[in-house]
Amino acid sequence: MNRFRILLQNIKRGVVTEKYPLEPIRVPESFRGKPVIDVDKCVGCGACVNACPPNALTLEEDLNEGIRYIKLFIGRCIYCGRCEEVCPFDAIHLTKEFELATTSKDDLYQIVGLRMYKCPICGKPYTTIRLVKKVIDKLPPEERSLVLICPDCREKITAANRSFARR
Amino acid sequence: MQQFSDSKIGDLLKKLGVFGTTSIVTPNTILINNVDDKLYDLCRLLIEELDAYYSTSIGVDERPLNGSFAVYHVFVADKLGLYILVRLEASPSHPIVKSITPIIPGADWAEREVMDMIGVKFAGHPRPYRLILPYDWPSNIYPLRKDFDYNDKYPIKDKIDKVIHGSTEYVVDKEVLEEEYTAVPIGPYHPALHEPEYFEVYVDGEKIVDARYKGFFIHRGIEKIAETRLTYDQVPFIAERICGICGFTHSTAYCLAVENAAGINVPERANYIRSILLEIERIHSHLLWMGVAFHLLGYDTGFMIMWRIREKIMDLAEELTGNRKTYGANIVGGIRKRFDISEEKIPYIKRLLNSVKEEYLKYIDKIVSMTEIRKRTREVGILTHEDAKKYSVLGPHARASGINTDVRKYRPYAAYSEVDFKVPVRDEGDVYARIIVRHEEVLESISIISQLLDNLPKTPLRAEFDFIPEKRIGIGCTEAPRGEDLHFVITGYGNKVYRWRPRAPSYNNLASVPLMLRGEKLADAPIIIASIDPCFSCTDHVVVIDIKTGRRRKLVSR
Amino acid sequence: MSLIIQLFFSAIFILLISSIISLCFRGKTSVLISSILSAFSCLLIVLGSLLVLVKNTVVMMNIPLRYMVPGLNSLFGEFSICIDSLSGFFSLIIGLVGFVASIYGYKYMITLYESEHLGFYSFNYSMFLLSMCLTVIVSDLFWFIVFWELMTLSSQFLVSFEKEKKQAVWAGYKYFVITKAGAELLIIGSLIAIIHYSGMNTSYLAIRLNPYDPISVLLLSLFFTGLSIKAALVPFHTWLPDAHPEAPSHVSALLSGVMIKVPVYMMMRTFYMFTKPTIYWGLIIATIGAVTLFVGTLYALMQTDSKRLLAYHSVGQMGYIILALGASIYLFAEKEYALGIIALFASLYHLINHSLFKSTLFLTAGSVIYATGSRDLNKLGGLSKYMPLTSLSALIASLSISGIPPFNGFISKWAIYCSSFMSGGIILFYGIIAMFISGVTTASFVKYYTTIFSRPANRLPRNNQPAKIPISMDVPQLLLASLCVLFGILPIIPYRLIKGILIDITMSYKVPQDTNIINIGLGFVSFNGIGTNYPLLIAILLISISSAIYALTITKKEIKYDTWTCGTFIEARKIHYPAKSYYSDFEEAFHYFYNTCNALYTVFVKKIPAKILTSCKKLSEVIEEGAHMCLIGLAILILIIILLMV
Amino acid sequence: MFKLLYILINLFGLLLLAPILDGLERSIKAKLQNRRGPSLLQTWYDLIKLFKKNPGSTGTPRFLVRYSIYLSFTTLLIACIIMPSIIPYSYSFIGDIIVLVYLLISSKIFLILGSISSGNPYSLVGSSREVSLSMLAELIFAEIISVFAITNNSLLIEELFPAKIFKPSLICSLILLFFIGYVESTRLPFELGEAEPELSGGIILEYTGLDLAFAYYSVLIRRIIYSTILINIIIPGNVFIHPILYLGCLFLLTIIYSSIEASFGRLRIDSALSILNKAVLIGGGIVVAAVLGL
Repeated sequence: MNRFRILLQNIKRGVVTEKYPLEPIRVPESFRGKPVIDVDKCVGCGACVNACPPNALTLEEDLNEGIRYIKLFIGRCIYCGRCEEVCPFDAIHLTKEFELATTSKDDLYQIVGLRMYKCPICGKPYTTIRLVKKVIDKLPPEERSLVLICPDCREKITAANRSFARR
Repeated sequence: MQQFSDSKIGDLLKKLGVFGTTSIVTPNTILINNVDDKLYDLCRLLIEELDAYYSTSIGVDERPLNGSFAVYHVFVADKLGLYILVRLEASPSHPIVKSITPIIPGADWAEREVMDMIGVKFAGHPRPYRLILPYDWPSNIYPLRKDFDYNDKYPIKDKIDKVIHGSTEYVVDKEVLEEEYTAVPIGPYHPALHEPEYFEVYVDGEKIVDARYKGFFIHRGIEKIAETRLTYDQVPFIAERICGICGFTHSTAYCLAVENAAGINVPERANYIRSILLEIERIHSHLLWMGVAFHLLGYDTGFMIMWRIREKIMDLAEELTGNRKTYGANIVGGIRKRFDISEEKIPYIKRLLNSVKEEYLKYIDKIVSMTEIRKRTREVGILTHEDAKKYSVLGPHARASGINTDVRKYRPYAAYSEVDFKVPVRDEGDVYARIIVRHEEVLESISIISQLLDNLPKTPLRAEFDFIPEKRIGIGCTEAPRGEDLHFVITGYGNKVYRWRPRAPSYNNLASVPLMLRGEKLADAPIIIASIDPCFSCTDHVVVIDIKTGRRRKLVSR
Repeated sequence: MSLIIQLFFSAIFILLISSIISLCFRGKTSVLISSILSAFSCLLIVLGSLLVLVKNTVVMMNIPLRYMVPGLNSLFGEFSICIDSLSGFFSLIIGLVGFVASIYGYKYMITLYESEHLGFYSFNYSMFLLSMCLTVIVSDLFWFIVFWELMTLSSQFLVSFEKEKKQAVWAGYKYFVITKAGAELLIIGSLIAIIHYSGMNTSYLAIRLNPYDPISVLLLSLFFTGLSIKAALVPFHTWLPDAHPEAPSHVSALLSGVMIKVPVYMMMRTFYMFTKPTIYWGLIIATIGAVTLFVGTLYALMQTDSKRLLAYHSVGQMGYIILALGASIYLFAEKEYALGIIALFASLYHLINHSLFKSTLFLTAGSVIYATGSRDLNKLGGLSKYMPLTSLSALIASLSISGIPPFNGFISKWAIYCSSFMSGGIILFYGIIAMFISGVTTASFVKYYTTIFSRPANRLPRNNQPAKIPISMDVPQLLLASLCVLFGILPIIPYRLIKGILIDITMSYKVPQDTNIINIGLGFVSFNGIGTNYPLLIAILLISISSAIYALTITKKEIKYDTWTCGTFIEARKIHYPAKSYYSDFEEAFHYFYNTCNALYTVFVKKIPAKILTSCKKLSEVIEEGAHMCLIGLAILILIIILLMV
Repeated sequence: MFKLLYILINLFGLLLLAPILDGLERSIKAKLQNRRGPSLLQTWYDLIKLFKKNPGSTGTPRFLVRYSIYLSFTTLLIACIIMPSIIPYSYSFIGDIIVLVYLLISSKIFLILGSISSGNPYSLVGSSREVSLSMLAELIFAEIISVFAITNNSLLIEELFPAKIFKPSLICSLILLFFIGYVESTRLPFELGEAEPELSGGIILEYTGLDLAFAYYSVLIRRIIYSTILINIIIPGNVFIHPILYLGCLFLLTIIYSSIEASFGRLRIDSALSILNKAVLIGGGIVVAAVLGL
């Protein structure tokens, strides 16, 4: 008669399922939901892009316009939170949002466009203005001048310096 | 970690030195090189004298490193807590090595996989047919060779079934079975299987006369992607996605392999948290399996009850890791900061585990004692101890056949050496024994978690290390809910793995299914297949077939 | 001579002519002659017996044979014929099935048995029909036995017609030996009857037995045993499943559909006319009937050879007939006349039904052999595409024998249940067994029909394209199948045929005339206060509603697809479900039964006769040895004598 | 005229009720398994959805595969006409209780004929199981009918429904009827022909769309017919209280059925057959008792 005892226990227990789509559902504090980029804080350094395992975060640059785009495509996101972990400026966060179904693919994109800083020597944009600002703030004044030049030009300059020195 | 100076190991090295050059690659791994014609003697020695069992074989394209192909046979000496790698070399122009399948039937699949993926042929293999690659794959292209780019594409022939039925180039694994039996296809799409696999069961009325297995329907290029595109820190996230249930154990095994290779010492706290999450995963998996088993036995109330209890475990996982699956916590060197278990959570976890245990115990005995459940599980799908050894079956499946094996106990990783637990072993070898073994493991897991929570040490979460050295071999082994989960890693250049091969337990266990099906009733086929808790995605996903991740292909169409 | 006698005599004459003429030819001509002539004479028999049954008259005729031994009042000096409704009923069946089988047989024989001596077949075939017909219309035990033996002999030749086939010859031999033994019993019984009761008069009218007299009990038991051997009642059925499948299919139809009914005819005569119904005989007969239907049908369930399956079902269905007969005898003896009449009605009804559907089934099996050359249910399949008409008639006959409403088998079985369920006592249990066996029959014929005709085709044994069935083989089946339907939905037709017999028997027992016991109208049967059944209404409702639903669904587009095999490609050959796999679990559940029966079979049919044979051999050896000894002794004696003389 | 009205009420009442009862059963079962479960009308919604879809055809002969399902359905409709159900009036002219049982059995046989003709190995295994079960079920039915015949001395439906005297043997046979009705109505421990996880639908595997709807509907109607036979023997035949009592009893039976179904796992065919074999023996005992006048 064990089988009927199980039923009795079940009846005592009552209904446990939730009317989920009709009622909201509780999620814990530490829930890892949709990542959201804080546009104000993002400097476009691309640390998150490097860390992102599924390539949900990508970095694109429009050199003509001089804008760097950080694109987050939720369709590929695995909600691991590596981006949050590596972001030096606390600019990306996982939220508790998880109902992401949509009829339009565009809804799944978050795109941050950041104006880029042009190299004063070659005129090529190579990094974002925000990043430059942040870096400059942290660096001692004597090193600042090097940061303001694009890596290529910097290479040329240092190479020139070196050859100069060798001579 | 074991010590070099252990005299036993010294003796062992001497003993093995007869067969080839031995070296110790990591503290628990011995590599035997240059084994020529004494291979069979070596295998016999390993299996008979050292009581080791064959685990898997790995093919590596080592041409960029040393100009040859290599095949690694992994043997596990459970008693000594050692991995013994037997490395066979094959020349790049003429890649042939000796097959060990004639003496170790369990090596069948692994060797065929190497043949498919690396292109090393095995002389003396009894069934040198394709295992993984589809029949229309070009014959001279091997996806895991280094000269094969990950985004290369090859045209797939249109009329596939013609190739299957008419081709002599690729002999389909086809034994002549008497025409008088009916073939009942179980799979690829069958309500009892939750993933696409194919069992061809030959029946006489309801009685199963013979069964054949064909797998590897779903392939994602996980190994290839990891070797070409991902960095060390990104691989755990794809390793988790090998399996939908025991993902965490895969990422742990990967991390362990890399850590072993690089000699990184993981902080205590990270080890504890890894163990806690692994045990949560195990409880979850076993409860899920029990639900599925009761569903297959037609007892849906039991299914609902088990999943109801499992729901709490999922809540726990959500509370600890932020998601209902224990994904995302591992990283090489430890645990990510986000996944730390704070002091406030400990009472909650304990409370929840207690209530799970209470509720679980309230039901499970009553369900298992039901007559129809007993009748349909007792003396059904028996795998004898001898057969289990021969096929190197793993995990609860092996323990139900009387093999006392548990990675946690005999080759402790993470924090398992710090806790006290039992390894349930039963001798019946039937489906019932498998239920009971899993049942006892659930209880053990609950006790392990509470022990770990009691002495959670306060150390950092991630080890500090500079870089990972190149060309090192590492083996990471975890006890997944389904058995030993073995990851083999050769470290490479540029923050990338050179070769990574995960071997899921179902890979070994599945080969024993046709054996268990023989002589049973068709009605019991689903529960027998399910009784090994097969994870087809684990088995399949680890190999590269199709280049683009997630790309689907119909293997056989009409 | 009345018209009826003329019809019968001309039929007999034509059959005689046909057998003699066809013996002169060797090839197709003989078959043509015998088929046409037999079919024609069968038509005459049908006509004559219908006249008898409709008019409900008794036609008698005596032909004195005194001139054979001139000047002497010879012993069996009269060839007397008496066609009453019972004889008429059975000769109707003979005529009906004989007609159909003759038409069917022409094409069948000339195609499948080209290499054989067809003249020999034709001779025996006509002879067989002739002897059967004469067996049921003569009214003298002596002549009965003569024609009975002739029937056995001619049918034996038909069974072992394929001389090259060892199995056929063996089956014919077995058949002949066993039924001959039965005939010996009949002969002894007749002798007792002749000597003890009726002087030298063996006319049916003269035999009146007192059922409690020990000698008549002996006689009855000899008669019953002899008849039940021929009727293939368990435990004397072992010859039938071997013999019937080996004959050409239309001959199997005659054997199963008609010949094994002839002993039933004699049983009815014996137990209703020669003697009075007694409880113990009723019980014995009903018990044997129940055992027969149980064993025969359960064995039929296991068969995987189409004709063997049908042959075992003949055993089983004979059980139904005998059970109902026994029940009626029992109930008459118990003075439950109403139920007794129902049971008798059921017995006769089932008898004619059985000849209809079993003949149809044998003919369909024959068509399948014709088309594919195979009887193996494990290998056949999907033939409905190639032979739709055969498939249809097989379906109708299968449903009929399974007792699915509204086909004919259902009504007769229903009548059996009604009489047995209401009777109380032991017959009730037999009724329960009968209903169970009806389910088993259904299962068996689901197997028969689906393995041959439906399901996707397997690789056919002979070649991939089955031969086309000629019209002359399709029409006979359809004719019988339509009779199955007709007898099912209009039970009044068979009732009219049976009524005469019922009246005869009730008259002879002075049963209180209650005309309302069986109330049959157009398509409906009602046993007063016991049960009702309106097969016509069921048929109309069934066909009209289901067709209406089908018509409604026709507006929707039908999607054609192949059988689902779990999304993988698998050859049809591989998923072919052989007949032996059907119901294997049921057989497992009944393995006690099967094991016991098999053990009994080995002991009583294989071992004991073998032992008897070997002991006979030994005896003869001993005797021979004795003879040798005698010879030697004699020689020695002579030598001694000679020596002494010298 | 009234008689025709009664028949129509009975027929359409049963047709309407059958899916609702299934909905009730589903929701009770859900409650027993701690779920919320669907609404009462869910089965109706499912059926309507399926009725709207196109039928599919497969097997050899295709016609038989499809037509047999309609035949199966129609036989059940005729059975509904014969029986007294909501209104205690039966059109016994069509046939007596044996005819009723035969109609029920032949509906299954028609279904199986079609199902086997589809040629699917699962359908074949399912049909083989189903036939094996119904062979023994027929034996048990025969025993039950014979007990009815003995105790009521008639086979006519209007004489049997409701039963006049409740002898012990009759009550026992009613319990047996409850059991066999349960077995035959494809419910869980005995739901072997369909057996979703093993045979993925078994005998109804090859039906789709409209035809599947008919297959489902016939299962539901068969269930309600078995319940009706059982109920109508017990409850009195007064025209006014009968419908209320009938519905109440149906409700009660549904609760019993669903709680039994929720508490059993599926049997293997051999153990199912051995259980039925035991029931046959018990039935034999009941018949003996009935013959002895108990």
